[in-house]
Amino acid sequence: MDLAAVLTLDVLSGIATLVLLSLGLAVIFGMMRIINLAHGEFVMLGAYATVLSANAGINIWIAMLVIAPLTVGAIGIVIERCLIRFLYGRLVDTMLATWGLSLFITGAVTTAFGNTIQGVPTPLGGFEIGDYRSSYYTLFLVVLSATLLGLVFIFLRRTRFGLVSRATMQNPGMTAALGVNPNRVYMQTFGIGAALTGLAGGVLAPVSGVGPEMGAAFVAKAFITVVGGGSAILAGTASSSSVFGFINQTGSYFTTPVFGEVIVFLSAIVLIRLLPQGISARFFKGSL
Amino acid sequence: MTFSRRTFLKTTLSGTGLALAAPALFTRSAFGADDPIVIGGLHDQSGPIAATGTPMVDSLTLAIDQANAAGGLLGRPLRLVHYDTQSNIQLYSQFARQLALKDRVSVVFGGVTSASREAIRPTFNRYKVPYFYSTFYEGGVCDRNSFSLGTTPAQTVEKLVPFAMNKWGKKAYIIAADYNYGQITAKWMRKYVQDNGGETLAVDFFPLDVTNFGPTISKIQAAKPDIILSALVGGNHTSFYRQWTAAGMKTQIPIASTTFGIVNEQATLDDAESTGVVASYGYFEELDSPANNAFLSKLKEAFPDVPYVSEPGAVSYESFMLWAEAVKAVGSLDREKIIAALEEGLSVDGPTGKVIVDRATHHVTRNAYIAEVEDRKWAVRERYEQQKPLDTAGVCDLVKNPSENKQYVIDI
Amino acid sequence: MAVKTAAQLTALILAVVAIAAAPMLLDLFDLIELTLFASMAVLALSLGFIWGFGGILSFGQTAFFGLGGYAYAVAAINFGDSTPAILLAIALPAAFAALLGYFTFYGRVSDVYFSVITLTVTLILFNVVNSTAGDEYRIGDAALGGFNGMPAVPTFNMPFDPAAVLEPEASWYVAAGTLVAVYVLLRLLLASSFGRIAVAVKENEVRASLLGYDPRLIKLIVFVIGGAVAGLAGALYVNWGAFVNPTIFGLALSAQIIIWVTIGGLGTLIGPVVGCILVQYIVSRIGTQQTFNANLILGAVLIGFVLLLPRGLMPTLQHIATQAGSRLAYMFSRDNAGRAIADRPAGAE
Amino acid sequence: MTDTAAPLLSTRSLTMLFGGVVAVDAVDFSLAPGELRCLIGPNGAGKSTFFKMLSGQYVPTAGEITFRSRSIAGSAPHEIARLGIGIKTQVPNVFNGLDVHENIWLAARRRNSPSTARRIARDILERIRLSHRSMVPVGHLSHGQRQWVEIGMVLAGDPELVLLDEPAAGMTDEETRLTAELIREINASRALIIVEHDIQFIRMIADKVTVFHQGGILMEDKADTVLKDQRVRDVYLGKKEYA
Repeated sequence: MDLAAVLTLDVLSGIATLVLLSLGLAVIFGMMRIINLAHGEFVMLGAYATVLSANAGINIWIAMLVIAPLTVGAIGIVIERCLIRFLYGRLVDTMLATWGLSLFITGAVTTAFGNTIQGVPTPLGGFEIGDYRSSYYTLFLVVLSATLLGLVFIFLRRTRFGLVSRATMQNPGMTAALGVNPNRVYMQTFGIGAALTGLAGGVLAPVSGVGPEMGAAFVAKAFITVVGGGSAILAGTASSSSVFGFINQTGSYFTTPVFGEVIVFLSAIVLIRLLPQGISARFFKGSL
Repeated sequence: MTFSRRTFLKTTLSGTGLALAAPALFTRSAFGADDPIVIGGLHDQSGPIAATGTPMVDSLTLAIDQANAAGGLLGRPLRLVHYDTQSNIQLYSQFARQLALKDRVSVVFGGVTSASREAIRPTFNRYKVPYFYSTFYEGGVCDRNSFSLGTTPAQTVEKLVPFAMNKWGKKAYIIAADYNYGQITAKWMRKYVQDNGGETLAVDFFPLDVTNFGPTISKIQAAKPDIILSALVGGNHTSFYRQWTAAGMKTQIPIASTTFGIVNEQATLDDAESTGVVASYGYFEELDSPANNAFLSKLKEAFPDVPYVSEPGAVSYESFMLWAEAVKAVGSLDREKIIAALEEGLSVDGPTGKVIVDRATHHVTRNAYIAEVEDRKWAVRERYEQQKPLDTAGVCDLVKNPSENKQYVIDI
Repeated sequence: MAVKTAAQLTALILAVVAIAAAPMLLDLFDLIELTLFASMAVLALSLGFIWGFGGILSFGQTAFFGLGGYAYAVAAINFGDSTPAILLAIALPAAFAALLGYFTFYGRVSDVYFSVITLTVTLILFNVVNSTAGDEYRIGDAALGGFNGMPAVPTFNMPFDPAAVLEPEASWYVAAGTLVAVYVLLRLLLASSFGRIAVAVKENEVRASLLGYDPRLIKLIVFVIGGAVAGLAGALYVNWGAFVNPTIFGLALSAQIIIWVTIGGLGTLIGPVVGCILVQYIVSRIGTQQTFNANLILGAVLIGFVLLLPRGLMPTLQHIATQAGSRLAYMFSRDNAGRAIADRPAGAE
Repeated sequence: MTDTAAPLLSTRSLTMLFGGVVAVDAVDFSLAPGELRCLIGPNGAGKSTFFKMLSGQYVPTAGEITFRSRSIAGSAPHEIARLGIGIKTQVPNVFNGLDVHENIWLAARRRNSPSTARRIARDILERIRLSHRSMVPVGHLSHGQRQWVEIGMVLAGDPELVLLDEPAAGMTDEETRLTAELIREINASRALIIVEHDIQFIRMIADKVTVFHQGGILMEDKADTVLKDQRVRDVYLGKKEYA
């Protein structure tokens, strides 16, 4: 019985990690249709922001929940202004630019901080379920990912800026006609997407090997999750994260980790084949 | 207008094939004024493998600078031609040929992962350029033209498993990276656990980009082993140790590893996450010997931002020393003579201790050490003198058949 | 039309002359490096063709490139003769492309969803081939070797004559010759009815289907051709390096191919070839310097390209050329008195 | 045209639902071989949806479509096109990047050898009066000319039934007149169904007219009777005084 409880927690942690990793991409790619191949490096920058500020003595929670998103959000805005701004509507060039950006960021971080960097320990210690043990931090990640989904939902649905940003992404001409400067909205929305990704990097830093090359492991899975989710960025991303998170974790538990990875990719192919426009085109039609 | 055939070809070539022929027109000329001895180096200085590759380049550069300071070799200065292979196997093949054919190097030190070694070893064999491979690996390479100076499972795992079993218990759970090194080392681990009367509960392999180890940690807890034997590799796998400690398992089940410390984990992880982990290598920076202290002080002086020198770094230094000794011994750069000199059991006293070339396998007999992490540093616990490369010796005898040129998969 | 084909013909002849002359002019290493660039250029052509003209953005060309490479290696080791191995290196990826193409195009999977599926296929192949390290993973007497790969793969030999192994010069002729041949074949294919229909499907799939063409079948055929060409490039690559390992399926290489085509110029055939050779050359030159981190420079170069040459290298050069050409034509059409030659009364020289 | 001959095209209770909205409501329709029928009706009456079901762009929710006694409901557009139905869509669907000649040639090429296709293309370019623009990319043409290119492409496929969705949309009076002439020429040898708003245009070409209203057929009769009918005017012409 305890094993079942621990396994459920593993599955939830897998889902939570995927939600955190994909949410920022859901905004940048899902909403803005920008294929950001530097998404992994945004996660890495978030992890570095946490690690550097925590090592400099700042409280770990502030480092993770405040400094990481703000730093990467700011970097995101700078990148948008200097590079992405010229590439709207040019899918091919954004891919080339963001792949160049991912190499550039990796190179810059390696030059500045070297190939390895001292990480931060996982706060909150462990607890027991029967004779099994798990970490409170996993619970924190699960709760955080759920609240984040809620926050972004409220932000997009309830706040004025959320509405304006959604409208701009659908029809920039019309929002301009209504007196809103689309360029500012693009900048801010890209910044928010980057901040969400930075936050993901920040909170995953204590449970991962932080290094300049850590981003590469996240790019493919994040894209598969967002694309599998379909056009509704929240409902889609949440549902595809649940499907892939569940399959990955149970697959790794009951078979081998290698097969756990392969079966996630196979399920992604089957899912996209059965739902050619992603999950939310069928099940959460018209939701956010 | 008379057009000599050569100028015609040159103009048409530059006229049309510019894109195709461009690389040919720009490469540097190979030879300097006073004919230095050219030494080739091939390591990853960027990309995921750079964390291991960069210290190796620094050690090699130090060895060459020191040799030059002492008047070079055979009265000629030494010049290092090093290429950054950017964690890309294709560049290894490309630059291997560049070193052999264009730069005409006399020797090559290089290769980090086994895959990169296998990509270039046949090339240097074909173009008769002696090749030194300086990191620990899964063993089995049998090639007269190359020398593998790092430790192999028979020298380290064979010591680590009994040490851990005697200390903590007989039931082992093996976790390893899903590629050749991980798979073969896991086989050796399983063999030595059995030889020492233990039992392997399970073996799990992990692709290099796995970052969530939740299910595995649950599986391990369900299996209730006494010890964990780890051959995880790379930055992403470091997250296992983090998540293991976060789940509070660090104090429950100890870890013995053949790869912990290669990406400086003992320093990057917090002491709660690394203290007590036991590993076995042919070298630890904390070894106290005059040769090692001299080596470290000079290296840190020349390369202040070297985070930590592990086995690959020290062995790269020793590889050059051995090659230099052989050149001095035979007084020439002739490949056959140098190989013959090395095969006579040439030895040096390097930072890792005494190193003697083993004639039959072109590996080395060297010391093996076991150390435990104590407040983010290695504390050397055991020292095993002059361990022979018995695993490779089982399958390779270059004396009997010198034309061997492959890596055997040793069946355990 | 006549001027264009004449220019193309002369360029073709000059290219053949350059290929024939190269071994005399270059030393062995540069020739071998060019052999590599030519092999990779064939891979660039495969994406340049299916994406530029078929509108199919595939992240999975490395899947066919890798399958071609491994098929060649396994067959060459087992058969001992490279000729059947090359054919297998073309047939197997083509069959896999047909399977994957049928699975996606007939399932109404389109644009970004298709790209993600092809990306996922490459990742699956990497993981599967990567865990074949044990001795039990062998096909005939060719051990797959997992991540360490298959070293010392037999290189090309004269057709059906295993003893006559090709020298580097001969390998150069094969690689460069294949590049030119594939380029010409694709150019002819594009000029043929099928080629023009494929371009029409890319331009407007609905209209093509309303005219009675089945867009799914057309895209499938284009995708299979791309797979076959990528497989052939795989065989050429393994012949050059005599080594193959799972990184041939890697994410980095599939992104690189897209970069070659984008930098060279999407929608052209010569663009991807030039883009590929240029980027390969830059990456290998970056490796020889020790001062900067390689990723830093390559990243800066790519970003520079996007901002300075938005339409890609070759279209920009062609644009400059046509403008210069029209200005020249304008000058020639005027005699020194500024009157248009055509208007002058006949016979007045 | 006798009505007794088997209909070229007929639908039985053809229906299309978009979520809750009934776009086309159980329509029974039939067209005799060689007949020219106009479909008129206010925006949102279901004309274009009905049209798209005939061309295979939409799969009907229910009901039957038979063309020359073969059921084509739900078949793929290219299968329907191959049976001999040429379709011009509401929004011009042409190959903007290719030149005029190539567009027409591609349409002709499907059933003919390259050389015959070139000959057919030359004839059609004459008929749509665009021979002098044959090398111009279609994207650079005026809206009216692009409509003609699309009509030309439909003809090049030598269909037995031609479906035209608002062929005169966005055309000058001169172009509209020429289009009407072209349609009469086409009707000499082929059946046509034309969806249109422009009453003057309908006057020029119509024989029998079907009026769509809220997804169903309001009435079906000779053009004159339909255009005078009070119900049609209320439903369709509404306030505009019918001059």
